[in-house]
Amino acid sequence: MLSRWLPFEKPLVEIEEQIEELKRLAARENLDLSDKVRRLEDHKRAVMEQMFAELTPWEKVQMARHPKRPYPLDYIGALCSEWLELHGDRAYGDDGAIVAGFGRFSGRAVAIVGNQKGRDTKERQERNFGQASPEGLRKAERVMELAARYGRPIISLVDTPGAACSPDAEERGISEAIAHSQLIMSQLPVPIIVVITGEGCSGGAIATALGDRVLMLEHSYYSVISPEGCASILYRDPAKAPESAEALNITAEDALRLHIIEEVIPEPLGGAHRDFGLMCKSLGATLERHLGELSQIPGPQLIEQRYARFRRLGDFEEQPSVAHPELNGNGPKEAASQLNGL
Amino acid sequence: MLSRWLPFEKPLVEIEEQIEELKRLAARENLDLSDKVRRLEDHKRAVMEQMFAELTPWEKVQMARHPKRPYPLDYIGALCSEWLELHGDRAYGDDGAIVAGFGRFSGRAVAIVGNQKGRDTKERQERNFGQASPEGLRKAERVMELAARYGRPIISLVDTPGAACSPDAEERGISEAIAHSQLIMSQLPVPIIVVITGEGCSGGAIATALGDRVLMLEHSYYSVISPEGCASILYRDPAKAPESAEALNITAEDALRLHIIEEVIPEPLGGAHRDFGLMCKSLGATLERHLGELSQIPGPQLIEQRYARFRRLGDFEEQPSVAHPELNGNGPKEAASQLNGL
Amino acid sequence: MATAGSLKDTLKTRMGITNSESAARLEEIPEDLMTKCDNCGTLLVTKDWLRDLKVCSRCGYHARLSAPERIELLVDPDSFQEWDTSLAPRDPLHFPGYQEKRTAAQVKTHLKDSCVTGAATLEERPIAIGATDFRFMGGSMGSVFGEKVTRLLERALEEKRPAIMVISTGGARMQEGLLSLMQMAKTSAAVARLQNAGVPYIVVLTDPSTAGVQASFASLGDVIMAEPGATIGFTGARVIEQNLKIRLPKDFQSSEFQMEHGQLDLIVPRAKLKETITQFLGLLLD
Amino acid sequence: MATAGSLKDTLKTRMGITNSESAARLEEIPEDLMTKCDNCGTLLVTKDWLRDLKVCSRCGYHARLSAPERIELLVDPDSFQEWDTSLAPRDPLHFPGYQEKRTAAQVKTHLKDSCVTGAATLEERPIAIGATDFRFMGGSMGSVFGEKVTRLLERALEEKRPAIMVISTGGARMQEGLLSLMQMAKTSAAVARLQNAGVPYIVVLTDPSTAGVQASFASLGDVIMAEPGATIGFTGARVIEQNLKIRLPKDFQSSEFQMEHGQLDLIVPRAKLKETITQFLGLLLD
Ligand SMILES: [Zn+2]
Ligand SMILES: [Zn+2]
Repeated sequence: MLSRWLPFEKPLVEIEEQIEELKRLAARENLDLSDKVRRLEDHKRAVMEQMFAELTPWEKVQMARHPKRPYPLDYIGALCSEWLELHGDRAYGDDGAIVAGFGRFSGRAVAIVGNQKGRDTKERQERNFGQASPEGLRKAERVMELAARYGRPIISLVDTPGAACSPDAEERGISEAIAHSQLIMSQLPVPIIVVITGEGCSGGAIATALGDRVLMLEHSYYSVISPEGCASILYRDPAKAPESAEALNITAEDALRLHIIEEVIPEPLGGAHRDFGLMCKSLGATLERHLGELSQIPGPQLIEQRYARFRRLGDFEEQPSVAHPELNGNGPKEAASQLNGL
Repeated sequence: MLSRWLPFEKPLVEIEEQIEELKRLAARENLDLSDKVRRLEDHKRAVMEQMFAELTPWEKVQMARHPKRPYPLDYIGALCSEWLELHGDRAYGDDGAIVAGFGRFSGRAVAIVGNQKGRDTKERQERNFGQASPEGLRKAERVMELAARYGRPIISLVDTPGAACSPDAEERGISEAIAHSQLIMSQLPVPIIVVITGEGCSGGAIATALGDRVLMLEHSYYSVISPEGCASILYRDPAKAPESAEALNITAEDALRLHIIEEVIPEPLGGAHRDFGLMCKSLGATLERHLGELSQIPGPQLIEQRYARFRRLGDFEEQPSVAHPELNGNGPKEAASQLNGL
Repeated sequence: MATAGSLKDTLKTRMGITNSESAARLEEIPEDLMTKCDNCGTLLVTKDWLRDLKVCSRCGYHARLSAPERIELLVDPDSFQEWDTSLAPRDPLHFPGYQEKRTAAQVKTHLKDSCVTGAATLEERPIAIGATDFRFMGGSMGSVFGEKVTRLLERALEEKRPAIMVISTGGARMQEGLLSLMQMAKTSAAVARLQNAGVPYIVVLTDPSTAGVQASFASLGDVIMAEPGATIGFTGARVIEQNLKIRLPKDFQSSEFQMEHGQLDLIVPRAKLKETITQFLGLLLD
Repeated sequence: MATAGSLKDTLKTRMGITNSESAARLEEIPEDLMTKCDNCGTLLVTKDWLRDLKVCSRCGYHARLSAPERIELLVDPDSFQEWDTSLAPRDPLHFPGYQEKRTAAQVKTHLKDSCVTGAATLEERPIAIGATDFRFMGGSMGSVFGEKVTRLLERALEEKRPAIMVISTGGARMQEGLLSLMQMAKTSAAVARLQNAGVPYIVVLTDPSTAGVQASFASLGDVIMAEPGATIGFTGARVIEQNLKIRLPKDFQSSEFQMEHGQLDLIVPRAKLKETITQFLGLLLD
């Protein structure tokens, strides 16, 4: 049961246990308790509605990390009538943390890339918990460039706790791979729709999140750093992750308010994993709408708009111009000559 | 002395020893033997002229592999007033077997890539005997693409016994790296001049030999396979390399006759290493002439001409057209259905 | 299901002389002839083995196919029209024994050289397809091979036909020396033009795919598929072992090894090749 | 050679407060003050150490420089004209403690934020140059930093000025949350446009160059140079050690390590940086 329920869902566990108890009783004693059951279920629903409408940022993080949360291959399997996964970076290896390929989504051929976590311990290790290695990002880049060559739109499903954290990843240039993926995505003349489906954490997330539209599922999060990492730095205590999650503004609503994303995609009551069919319907309809809009726009214009989209992100003020006193030759001449001309 | 003289140079060794003996004698006995010395030196020159004009293909191979033969960095050092070597493939490593960078050659900034062998045992190993690994070719590709972006001509100096032969090279896609380098070189809108300066062997050579002009030094060789490799296959005896060298048509004259190269660059009497200054003068003048010609041609036209240059290579006949009897639906229908439709 | 007569015909005419059985002996073989798997040694009923496209039902070993078999396996029935049938090899270097070897290969295979190319349809989509025949001097690439591949890629570009190359080769043809080496550059440059024009180019690697061919157009597909268990690489394992005085693992350079090392998009069993290529083309173009 | 007075001025005003010496104390320090190398502990005559550009003459350790020092080190004297001096940070998330930390950094550095950009000449060639200041909140990249780099790259494109970025940073600025993360995308996209236009972009990595900055525009230079012994990477070594319960070698993520792993073009000692950049620009453009 541990894996099915998150800590804050405890009230639901209790109600659900009562419902189960009533059902067992009804069966054993051959009683008609359906009215009571129905009332308890209504109650449960009411509790859930309130609970999931008011999740704290840290609870959202737990939802995004829920072990039953649908992963990209789940969505691909449900939303695509065809799917052909491609492998390898043609240079070093095939990274299980990244899936990439072509699929047919509501009649339209698209390329899809995504971070894939594993369901069980073995798969989790094989897929490195959805943390992309350089070769995974280079595979994604290759498939996206192929998509661009054939005018296929790209859907990028982001669900990662970050890029691979290991000596190997450093040795093979994880920085370069993250940077280069962004460079490439900024120039592809086809529509790119990004959906943060679970965790959208740090450089590993932005690596494949440079799209024309960036959307978030209701209970996903998107952050420059993991709440635990932030807490370690800020409070020197990873246990202060809940406070950090609050401070970092990582929920879909935060991202929408900050103009980081275009839209929040609602999840079924209690989260995407509680009604996968409904989640797919909602996600599918949203993707279709955006694909429809974007496919009207010529490639070069898409690139310009995409640039402008990210170009305007940032919050700063422009004060009256005052140059730095040490620069512009305002400082003492002798001092300037100290470093120059040597 | 072993490293200074090749087996076929034995007659020269004898004459040189006589000269040395005479000089020693003259010094010891205070005699004037300069006339005799001069005559011996004339004789030596005559012997050399005949010897090096009539080298067998196998002797050419030995010349190309001469331990004192100048390597790309030697030519770069002598021919360039500036040189900035760049490193790394930005993904895996820095391959010492390939040098790549920008230099200034007779006032003109150019990119230069080359296979670099080592002089001593340690350097030979570090540079893997001039056998490129995938990361070396990817480094060269990166530098050539940079050159193209800034309109710099490219000089490729080829001197390799072949691409890296190891499990590592296979694992990181040496095939892909060789293929991709050719693909890229065929599309660069800047002049590319290739010079086979020593060994031009197999896929490791063609990887960086797709140029607008391909030139060979007089005593270099260019071959689809090493003479030893050919002998192993053909005669099941690597010792039959001399016969294979003959059969493979690997000398500069052969390549010229087969229209594989544009020009043979003469070497100083006895080989490039005997008068490096003269060799550089001759190589420099040749490069300058070709650079001058090619720099008149616009980039897109260069690409077309380069394509056409390689497009016409090959020797075959076009006989009256007869289709294969088993194909074009001429074969028995049932047979065809055997494999199809299953 | 084919008749007895057609099966023998298939063996004799179309399958070539694999498994070291001579055409003459085939005449006398009864209908239920057994075929021994070259890999696991299992005796298979030939009829079943052929129906399984020469894949061992026991161990999955994919026996080599001839170029004509390859093409018929992948295209719509009767749709193939061969291109450049007039091209024939020469002996530009007067290389010892070349003519004899080649003539023997020509007699054995009914092919002029090791590569067959042409137009066909695949689920009604016009395509350009080429295949190499390992029986013909190890499927090696000389001037004719290189010219045919280049013409195929050029014509594919011109007619906007997706190009498919099925590879089985030991590499460049030594006997044509530098002219063979030049085919690597020529074909790679032709791939570049095709890709710039946005015409799909699919490579299917089968056993073996090595050396000069693998280091040129065969490594440059938009998508690279391989049959299971094929040997794929640049330098042969035995040469590496001899040079470095090492022992290599049995799966070195196998399809599965290359997949793990990022060099392949897909490993596709023979029976699924046609379907997979069709699907991929649909996803790129429709 | 500078006078005694100018040396003190240099220490006080231009060098910032490195080596944990306060400005006040500097006033009383005699001319022959010794400076202790942070790496090998050798006591160096400050005058010599400054002449050596804060490089230890014993062990070669390159002490960190401020952004103004960086710029003055690399451009023609008096040629620098700062750009976008009006840009100042906000606190969009009302992040705990952000304003206080930033104000302290502003007081300490006389900078509004961690990145200084502007126009200058380098051996008389007009360039655009930016440098980051590790003293300012670890040289972290928030909205102002990202905006300044983007404007620099855009203006470099417009005016066809080669762009030079000198990096010293711990990565994205946590306190601006997602807005900081977005600067990675914004700056990387700006590099793409500059490169498409064929305007050179040179990156100089100094100690440290890590995380979000390293994983965006700092890894995308036409050429990437690093000072010797700098720490360069994505995830900090301590974080990797904690996560994987391993010990990493001392040179992990050093310039020399990154060079070996193909991530750098050149390692250039501080005294040679100006010359090397000048040479590279000449080779690309003249
Ligand atoms: Zn078997
Ligand atoms: Zn020191």
